[in-house]
Amino acid sequence: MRQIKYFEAVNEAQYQSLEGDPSVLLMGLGVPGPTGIFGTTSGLVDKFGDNRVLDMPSSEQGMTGVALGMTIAGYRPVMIHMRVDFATLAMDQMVNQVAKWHFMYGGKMRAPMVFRMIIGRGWGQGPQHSQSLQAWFSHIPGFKVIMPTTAYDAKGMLISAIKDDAPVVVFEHRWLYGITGEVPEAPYEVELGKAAVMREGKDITIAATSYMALEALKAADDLATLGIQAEVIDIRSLVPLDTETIFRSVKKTGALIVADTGTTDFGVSAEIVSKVVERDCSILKKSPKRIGLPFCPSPTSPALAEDFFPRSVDISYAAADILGFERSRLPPEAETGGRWHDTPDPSFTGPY
Amino acid sequence: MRQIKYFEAVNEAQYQSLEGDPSVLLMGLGVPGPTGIFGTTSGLVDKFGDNRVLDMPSSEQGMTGVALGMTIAGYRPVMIHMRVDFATLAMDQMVNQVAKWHFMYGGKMRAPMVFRMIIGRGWGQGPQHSQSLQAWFSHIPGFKVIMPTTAYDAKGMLISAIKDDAPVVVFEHRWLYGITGEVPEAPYEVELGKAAVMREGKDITIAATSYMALEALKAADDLATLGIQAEVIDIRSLVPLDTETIFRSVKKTGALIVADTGTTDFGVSAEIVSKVVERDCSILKKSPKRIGLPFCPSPTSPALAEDFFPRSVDISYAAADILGFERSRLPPEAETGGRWHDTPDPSFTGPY
Amino acid sequence: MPQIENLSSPVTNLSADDRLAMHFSMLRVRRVEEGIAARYSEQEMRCPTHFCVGQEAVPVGISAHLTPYDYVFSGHRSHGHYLAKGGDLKAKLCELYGKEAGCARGRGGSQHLIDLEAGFVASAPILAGTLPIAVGAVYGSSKTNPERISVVYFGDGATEEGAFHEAMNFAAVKNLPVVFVCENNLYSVHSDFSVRQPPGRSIAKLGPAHGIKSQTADGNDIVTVWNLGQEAVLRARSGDGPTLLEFMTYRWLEHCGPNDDAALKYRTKEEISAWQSKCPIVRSDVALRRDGLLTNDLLKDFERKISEEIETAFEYAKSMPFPDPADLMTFTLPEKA
Amino acid sequence: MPQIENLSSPVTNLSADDRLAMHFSMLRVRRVEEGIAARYSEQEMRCPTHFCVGQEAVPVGISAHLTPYDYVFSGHRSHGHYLAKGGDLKAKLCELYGKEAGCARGRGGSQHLIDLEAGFVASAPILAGTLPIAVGAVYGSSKTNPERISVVYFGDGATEEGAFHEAMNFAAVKNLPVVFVCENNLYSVHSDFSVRQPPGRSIAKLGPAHGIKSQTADGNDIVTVWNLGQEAVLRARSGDGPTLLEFMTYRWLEHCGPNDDAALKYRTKEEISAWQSKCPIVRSDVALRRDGLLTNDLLKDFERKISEEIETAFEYAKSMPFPDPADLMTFTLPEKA
Ligand SMILES: Cc1ncc(C[n+]2csc(CCOP(=O)(O)OP(=O)(O)O)c2C)c(N)n1
Ligand SMILES: Cc1ncc(C[n+]2csc(CCOP(=O)(O)OP(=O)(O)O)c2C)c(N)n1
Ligand SMILES: [Mg+2]
Ligand SMILES: [Mg+2]
Repeated sequence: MRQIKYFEAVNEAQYQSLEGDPSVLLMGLGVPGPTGIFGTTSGLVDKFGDNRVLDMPSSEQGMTGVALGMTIAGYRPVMIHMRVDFATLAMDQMVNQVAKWHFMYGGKMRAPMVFRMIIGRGWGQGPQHSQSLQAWFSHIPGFKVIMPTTAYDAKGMLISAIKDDAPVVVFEHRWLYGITGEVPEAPYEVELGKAAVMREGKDITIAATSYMALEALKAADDLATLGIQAEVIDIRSLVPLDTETIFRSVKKTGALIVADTGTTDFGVSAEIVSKVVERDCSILKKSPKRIGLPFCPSPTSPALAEDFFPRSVDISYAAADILGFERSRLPPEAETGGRWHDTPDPSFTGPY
Repeated sequence: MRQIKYFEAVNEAQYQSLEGDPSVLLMGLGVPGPTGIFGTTSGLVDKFGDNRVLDMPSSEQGMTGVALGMTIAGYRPVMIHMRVDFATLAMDQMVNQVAKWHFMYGGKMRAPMVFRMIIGRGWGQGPQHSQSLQAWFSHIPGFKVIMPTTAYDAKGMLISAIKDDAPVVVFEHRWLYGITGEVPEAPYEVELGKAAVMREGKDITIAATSYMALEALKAADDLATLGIQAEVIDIRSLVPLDTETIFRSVKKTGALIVADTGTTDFGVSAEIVSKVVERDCSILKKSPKRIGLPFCPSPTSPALAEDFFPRSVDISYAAADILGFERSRLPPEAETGGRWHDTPDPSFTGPY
Repeated sequence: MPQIENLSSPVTNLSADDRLAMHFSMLRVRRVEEGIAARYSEQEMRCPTHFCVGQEAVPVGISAHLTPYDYVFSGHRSHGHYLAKGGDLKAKLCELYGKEAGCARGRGGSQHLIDLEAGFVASAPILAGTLPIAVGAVYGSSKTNPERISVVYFGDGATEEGAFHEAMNFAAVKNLPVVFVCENNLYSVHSDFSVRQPPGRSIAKLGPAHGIKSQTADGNDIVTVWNLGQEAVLRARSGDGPTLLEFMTYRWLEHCGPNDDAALKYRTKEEISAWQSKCPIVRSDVALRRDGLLTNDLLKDFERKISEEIETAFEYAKSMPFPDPADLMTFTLPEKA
Repeated sequence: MPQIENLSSPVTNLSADDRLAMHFSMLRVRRVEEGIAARYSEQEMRCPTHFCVGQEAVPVGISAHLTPYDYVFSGHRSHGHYLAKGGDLKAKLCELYGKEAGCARGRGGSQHLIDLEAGFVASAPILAGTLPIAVGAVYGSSKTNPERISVVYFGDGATEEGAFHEAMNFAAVKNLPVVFVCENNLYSVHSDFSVRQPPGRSIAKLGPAHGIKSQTADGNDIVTVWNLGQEAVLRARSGDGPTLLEFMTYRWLEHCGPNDDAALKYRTKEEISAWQSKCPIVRSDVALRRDGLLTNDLLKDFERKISEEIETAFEYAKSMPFPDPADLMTFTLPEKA
């Protein structure tokens, strides 16, 4: 099948959505601009015009309200934030209005909106430009929250999100944009709310979000060299959360690692651990572990960022600790070519 | 010892802080006004003047920045939001600036601020006026987050918070304001970061936040009629979280219920469950349960709010389910005098 | 009996019928508020309720220029805006009683009134929250329906929120048919204007900064409101962009709830009674009688009609069923349309 | 060689020494930026960096009126503001290199410069984020130190954030000694003014709405900047309240990073070179020579001093150690003071 990059898949999803439904439009700072939100919106303004692919003032709060207002006139806006950190300015509109819009008017209103939130890591983005706030939105009833990992899902889930009448918050990790996957040319939908088993295994379950799912696959490779078969689950959707798939896996393996791009404490992996143990804590033969950002703001210096953003080794070390073998038995971490791990792992080329 | 109400304890903490330290000031919409934020600021403007007890424009975002700016000039502002929902407008300043202020300038700056966030329930506050967003702040490194339950802690923890050089977010439940406790007259501090065992027991641990701790005590009473000894832990502080106290209790009881005032999903109880099982999941003899708000916005109609806000019966039912006895064996819920449970439980008078 | 300080401004192209209809509408808004107030202590309307007694002229004078097709948005103090735009009374009262037949099926209460058929699109209590929504709605609709306009009501306090400026800026960028209507009643809850806005501030000064035509005027004079409303609505309909109108008015009752609040002393008794003497309904009454349009009989007729409607509506609302508790989660996420 | 379109405006009470000092300061800011740009591709300064080449006159002309005691705040494009206020060059370069000796101990990078001794209090990239902070700082300090003022720099894009208005409103309510300095370089990243702000908008129109004295002027003419800066700073120091200054200027390089970006085509080559022909440093150079104040020798002397300082600073920064990874969590919560 055709292989394209994640950013191209996102672009195509929007292209086809704009083409297929005149009520769809994109908006955000720089959306029609020359760098096209990391290429994800490049060319769209030329095809669909600046009435449907629109730039906006840097008024995140107000423009979220404007986008919500447009739904009243029948539009389905996709609002794009270059960094989720900027969406903190729009929290009132998102949380008090958008998320509750359908409920608080007794079902008479709908907010068919999509928020594309870009998250990332590395290269000195620093404290105000590299948060990963999926836990916030997942905590607010009224949103769907998704984190596509593969190019295939990036396209299919975004098309589904745009068609969905609920407001859907999509988290896209910048480091996924350059990664390839098999993506059909025709439009297609991927159902929201289902996790995907990326790799089967019987010894330990690694459930992960977004870029961390690729780190998990790499960890699974490393574990396989020791004969350990890790099952890797791409969580894909936080709300609705596919507890069933994760639970079934843990029931089989008896061991669980949850890896997320955000801060661990009070983060999404806590919910996943809780959902599992609440249902039946006896299926866990070993204590579970969570991998995520440590409890400090994101440092800029590469020397500090190095230990701040977890990598596959952190996952395989956690597996070693859970399964009770020496970390030193794991293969050594590959050279990156550079001194730091603050650019995308060059071995993650895809296709995934 | 002297007994006063929770709101009086909050008032006294601020009075004594204003008196003891000229750099302390209070600000917020209506803070010096005639109703004094449910009485918690009444009279303070008369004593300390409107330069230290100040009203402000309804510019939550900007005024949070103003308050942060005042710390540069040596002040220790206490910002008060009548409802945490209004703080959503200030998320950028709180999360991007205040929480990271110390870290992102390499320790050169400090943000000794307190945010008093009022939460509540009942009486038709509805979707935009009854959220309980402690999970959000707890997820952001840089804040301390506390939820005092008793009048004693309301005073002592607020005094500690005001003296703390970290930004501290205090959640106060409106339904606690009228409840009495023993409160010394002299100023005193209660260390932040410690849970409190409110009632000892050996059969099940109920860890709860804020008003839910009182519901837990009532549930413990009901369970006691069946000879079940519940240990009730008032969590008090979410960041830092006193995992030790909770873990020790669960190790003893083997059973855990976490009850919180907020939405359960992706909420603070998930973190507490996870901290316990991550440390040693084998101590749980039964699957734990979480009690909190169901995953929908807060409805206004009393007929819907009735089942939305959990009460002690929900906790004791959960205990019945965990411990494996019939719910029907529990004593029936007491009459409230009214049709609905949307006003404070009249049996919760204190002293606690 | 309070003194009438100001009579109505000169009547221009306003017909006698329209003047009477507006009088009726103001009276109806007032009587509904009084009806709610009278029953509020029964504690069956269990939600925070912001009364608009004293402020009836603004919504009535503005709504006179609107069709059900036009969009109206409001905030927490929305009762008058809703009724004047033609919002259904029974559905509103059911909403206050938390009933399934409420305009928001009981989910929203007093602060979330809605009547899509009347073009009363949404109200919500977060200050300035509906301003950008009103702008966005008409930005969307103006692409295909240039004749539709959007009106959004808000208080003086709401203008302190940055979102107010963000909404005005975007309305100006796109030159949208929006009328921003500020009811400046001098207070935000109990806080005086002076602790919130700079000396000499008129809200109407904030519009021109964004290139928006703006005016401040007596909001207790129905004819003044009607005149300015006409101009602003015409400007919007003819594609000449947004307007900001500031109407000076006064809230008679407490910020939230049905009672007098003179005891709180954040405003003087003198101030309250001075403003009560500028009652928009009394002033309209006097002017209509002066012009020979209103008689005691006609007024009695108005009152009777209104009171019958209100009684019936309350009986209806009280009799209707509550939402089914089993439906608690129902509208969290929408079903497929 | 670009044409010089505008010469400097008439020199008022500005001394020859001050003019030369400002020329030196602009040159220094420019050369430091060039020094960073020249080394940026080594990929050792691993953080997003917003260059201010072309915009040097504003910070230099404003800082001339400030003492280290005054507060200065900035946003993402802060390099010039930092250096002109007296921020330490070595500490800045260490910060860009992520070193422990950085002004923010490497935690912040280019977007979080700070030098408390110089009174450069804080910079941070969230648009308009530091505006209310600047207001609050001087609100606090003015209670005891009425002579201290606060200056905050921001771009045209930042004025679209509601927080800009919230900050201005409060500064006006309290009549605070704040100078709001907008560097209007016509773009927000690659977005043209017209998609963001209404036609005919001058940022300087936004101040008077809040009762704030405002002016717009040529931001590439150091003397103009100095003159307006003097007036605004004097107003602040004498208790006459805030000022909003809008300076028209232009960013020569790409939004973020050290390169030319004509290839992106969001602005024309003609526009870029027209603005380059208004280079603030060349204009100052011409005017100083015209007035017999600058000679080739003196300039050579300036350049030599600057280049020595820069070379030493880069060597220093490169040689200094990184933060200890064990200190990752250190500043999350403060130790007891
Ligand atoms: C963002 C936000 N902050 C605070 C409140 C609390 N609040 C409710 S009504 C109100 C007063 C608003 O005053 P104004 O806008 O003048 O309207 P009025 O009540 O006078 O009609 C306030 C502060 C709120 N609803 N939303
Ligand atoms: C709240 C917020 N939204 C978006 C951004 C992304 N951003 C960084 S710089 C910038 C351009 C700002 O333009 P302007 O204020 O004119 O400053 P300039 O870069 O032109 O100096 C934008 C949009 C941000 N930093 N903060
Ligand atoms: Mg008001
Ligand atoms: Mg700019």
